[in-house]
Amino acid sequence: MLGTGLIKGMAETARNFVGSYFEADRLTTVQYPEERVPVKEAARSFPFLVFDGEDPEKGLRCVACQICEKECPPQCILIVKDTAKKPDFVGKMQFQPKIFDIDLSVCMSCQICVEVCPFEAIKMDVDFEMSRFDRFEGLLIHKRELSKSNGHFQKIHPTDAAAVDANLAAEKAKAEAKAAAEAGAKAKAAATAAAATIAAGAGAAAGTPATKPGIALPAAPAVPTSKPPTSPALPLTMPGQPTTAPAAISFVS
Amino acid sequence: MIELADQFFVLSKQQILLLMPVAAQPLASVLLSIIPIIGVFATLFALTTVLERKGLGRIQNRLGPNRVGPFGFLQPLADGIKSLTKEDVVPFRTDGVLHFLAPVLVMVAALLAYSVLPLGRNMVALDLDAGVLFFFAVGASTELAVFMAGWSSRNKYAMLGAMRAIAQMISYEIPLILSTVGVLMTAGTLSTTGIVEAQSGYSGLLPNWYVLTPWGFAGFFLFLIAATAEANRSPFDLPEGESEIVAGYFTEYSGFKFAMFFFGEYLGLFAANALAITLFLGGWNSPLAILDWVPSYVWFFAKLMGLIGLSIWVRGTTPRMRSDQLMNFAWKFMLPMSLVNVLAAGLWRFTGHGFLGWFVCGSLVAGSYCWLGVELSTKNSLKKRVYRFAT
Amino acid sequence: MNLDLAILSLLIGASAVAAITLRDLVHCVLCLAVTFAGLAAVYLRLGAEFIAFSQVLVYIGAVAILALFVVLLTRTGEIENQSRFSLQKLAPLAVCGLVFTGLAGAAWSSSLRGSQESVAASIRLRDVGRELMSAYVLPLEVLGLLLTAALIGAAILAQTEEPNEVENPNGASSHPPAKPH
Amino acid sequence: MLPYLLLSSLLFSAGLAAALLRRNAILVLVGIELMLNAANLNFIVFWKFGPHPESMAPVLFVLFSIAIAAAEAGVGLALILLVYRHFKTTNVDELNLLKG
Repeated sequence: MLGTGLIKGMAETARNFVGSYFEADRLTTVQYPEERVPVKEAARSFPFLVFDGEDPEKGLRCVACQICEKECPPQCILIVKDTAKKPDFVGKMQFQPKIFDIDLSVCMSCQICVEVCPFEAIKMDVDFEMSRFDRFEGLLIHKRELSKSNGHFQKIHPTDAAAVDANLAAEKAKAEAKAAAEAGAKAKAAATAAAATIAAGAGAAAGTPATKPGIALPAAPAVPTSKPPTSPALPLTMPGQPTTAPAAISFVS
Repeated sequence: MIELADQFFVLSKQQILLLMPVAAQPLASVLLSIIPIIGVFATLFALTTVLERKGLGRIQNRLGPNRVGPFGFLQPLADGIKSLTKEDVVPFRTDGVLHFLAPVLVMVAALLAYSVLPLGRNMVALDLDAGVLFFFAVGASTELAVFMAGWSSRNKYAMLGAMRAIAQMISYEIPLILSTVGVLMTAGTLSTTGIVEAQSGYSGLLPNWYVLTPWGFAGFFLFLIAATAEANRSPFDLPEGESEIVAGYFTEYSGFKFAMFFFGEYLGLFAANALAITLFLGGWNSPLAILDWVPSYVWFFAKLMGLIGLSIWVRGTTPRMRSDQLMNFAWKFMLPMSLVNVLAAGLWRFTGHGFLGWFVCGSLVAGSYCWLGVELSTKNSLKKRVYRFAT
Repeated sequence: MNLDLAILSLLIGASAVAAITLRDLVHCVLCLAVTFAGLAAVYLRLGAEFIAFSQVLVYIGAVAILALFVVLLTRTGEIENQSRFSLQKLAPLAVCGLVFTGLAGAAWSSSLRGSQESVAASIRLRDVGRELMSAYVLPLEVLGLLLTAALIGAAILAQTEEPNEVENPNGASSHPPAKPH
Repeated sequence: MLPYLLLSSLLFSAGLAAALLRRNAILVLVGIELMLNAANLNFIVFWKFGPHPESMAPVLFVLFSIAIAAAEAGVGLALILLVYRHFKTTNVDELNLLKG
């Protein structure tokens, strides 16, 4: 009444004005390119393709099943199957994508592709600085650029990555146990003379997965089933470690 | 020496004129008055935009612009380059000529007002006998420019914004002019320099400014409020209330035309503040007798910066008014108060400037303020809203 | 004859003719505003500053804006559908032409035709104020009364009628439905 | 002073033409304003060129005339608004009923 409210309000804003010069914790803003707010673990921007190991071509988990392409509500994914097959992480021969494009100008970050992927091959990234000079070609991201290592996934979403890695390791262990059991049965059934050729074939099959250090595959299929649980020890330690800001994300110049 | 510093710009203009051939002197004299005004106030505009953004930022516990140049002070330069290089989009159905003329007219009207404002001793471009009237006449033509902008855009938001702006400007023009009447009556002149000279001198320690009288104090604040409404600034910025009508009457303007509207708006604000200084704050006069050696234009611009700071502060504090509150405030509070103020100024003339004058005029102004305030805030306070259809 | 006066006359004449011939009413009123501004410039040229500023303040700031408001409120801004030329219009046009020739002829034959501008004629506001407060105080008061009456009258005239007074209920669509009584 | 007088007679006849020819009530009012302005211009011109430039009467007359014109425009436009509300037209030819 009679302007006292106005005076009260002006006193408040004056307090803010003066206070912002003396009390640093009043300031709510972050000087963005230099300082950054640590990215939350639940953050998501656009999808990327996960690969194991070092080589994005060989280790790509995607098997070009095209479920994500079909499920994508705005239809921003384009997949073309390659005719050649490559072995997946358990050593089974699978298709691979020849072309895998995501149009980021269309993508709405709904994460449905991630939900439907049965191979844990597509995950959500947290990178948001994706401005390009070209509105059309620049925002059409190709396979090579989309492929990011499992290490990156472990870094940005540690909890999810640990669960995924545990799943995959369990699956792999199961597959290996099965393979071992089959091998054992075969070994029992077959003549002892054939045993040498089987061992050589298994060794060749295990040759490719052995180069993947991320999962640290067992060396040979002949290893007993008690060993696999120790192999995913590295991913399982991840959740406890980087729940706070990952060091590489908040780089203060 | 003091005299030289005070009259530096006046004398240098005379010297430059003497170097010119006689035939070119009238034109050169005009140009030498116009160019500094445009230059100084364009710079002040640039400075004010960045200061306003920084000030508002601090009020909201932010930092404000701090990237371009030292402490962000080159931000207006970057903004200017941006608006110059932007595409000038003119919608298909617009009334071409009017759409183009509206921002020009806004700027011209705002700049014309500066020709009668005394920026320092002997520093007035055009010492008109009817200077204050000229100021208001020029200010009135802004309404036409606003209408042209809103109507020619062929856009409902622009039209609504223009209608709101014009309704608001017409309503607040009356208290704006009436609040100056007391000053004009006391000074006995409409010339801006005459009004400033009438406020020179000191009575005791205090200067003879009109703001230091009961009616002048009330008139000053009435004038500032009405000028804020004329300049469409918060809390009276509902012609461009972006939550309702996008950007008001310059919705369909882009690039440099938009920048011209922006510039014109700020020029109008500066002009109104400068007139408030001229009428109530003693113009170029110094507040204390011992500070008389400071050049007159320094005082003027110091006061101007003070008032600009006040307007930034108010903008950072007040929320936007509702349309009916705006009109009620204009017609039920501002108009009666300014009329009472005219009466108080008349009484001040006859009661003498002593205790009696203060008592009579002060109690008249303060009493009517309290009465109007209580009356309006109790009778027209917001009742609990009753919904007819929703439960 | 001076160049500036020629330009001003051309501006005033052209905008006045445009104000009465254009089809879009908003354009008409804006042209009228240009005419008023040109006349203010003529007053300035004749040394009647006070009148020029009053002209701008009242005519451009109030009358033109008011006319624009009414144009928009009555939705007659659309183009008038009338034929460009008809015999019916010939008589008024002839009358106007006669009036113009009469006035111009009177001006031509005026004894003051060749007289020069008097330097002494200039308005000092102090004198205007003194005159208004002494010799013309009664007209001033009457004018004040007239303006107040006009203000109240215009406000009452333009006031929206109560819904139950309107004969055509469709006209009161902006009001809540009238209570049955 | 001849050009001023010619200008004012042009304005007057233009205003008269608008008042006589145009159908829209607003334009009729515009014409009346033009005629008033022509008269005002004549006052100022005769004051400036006439034999008694020291007299303030023409100036004050014009001042009063401007004020009255403002009142007239206000009331006139309010009337037009009222007529429009009632008849849904501002065409003066169609306003031919004496009953309300």
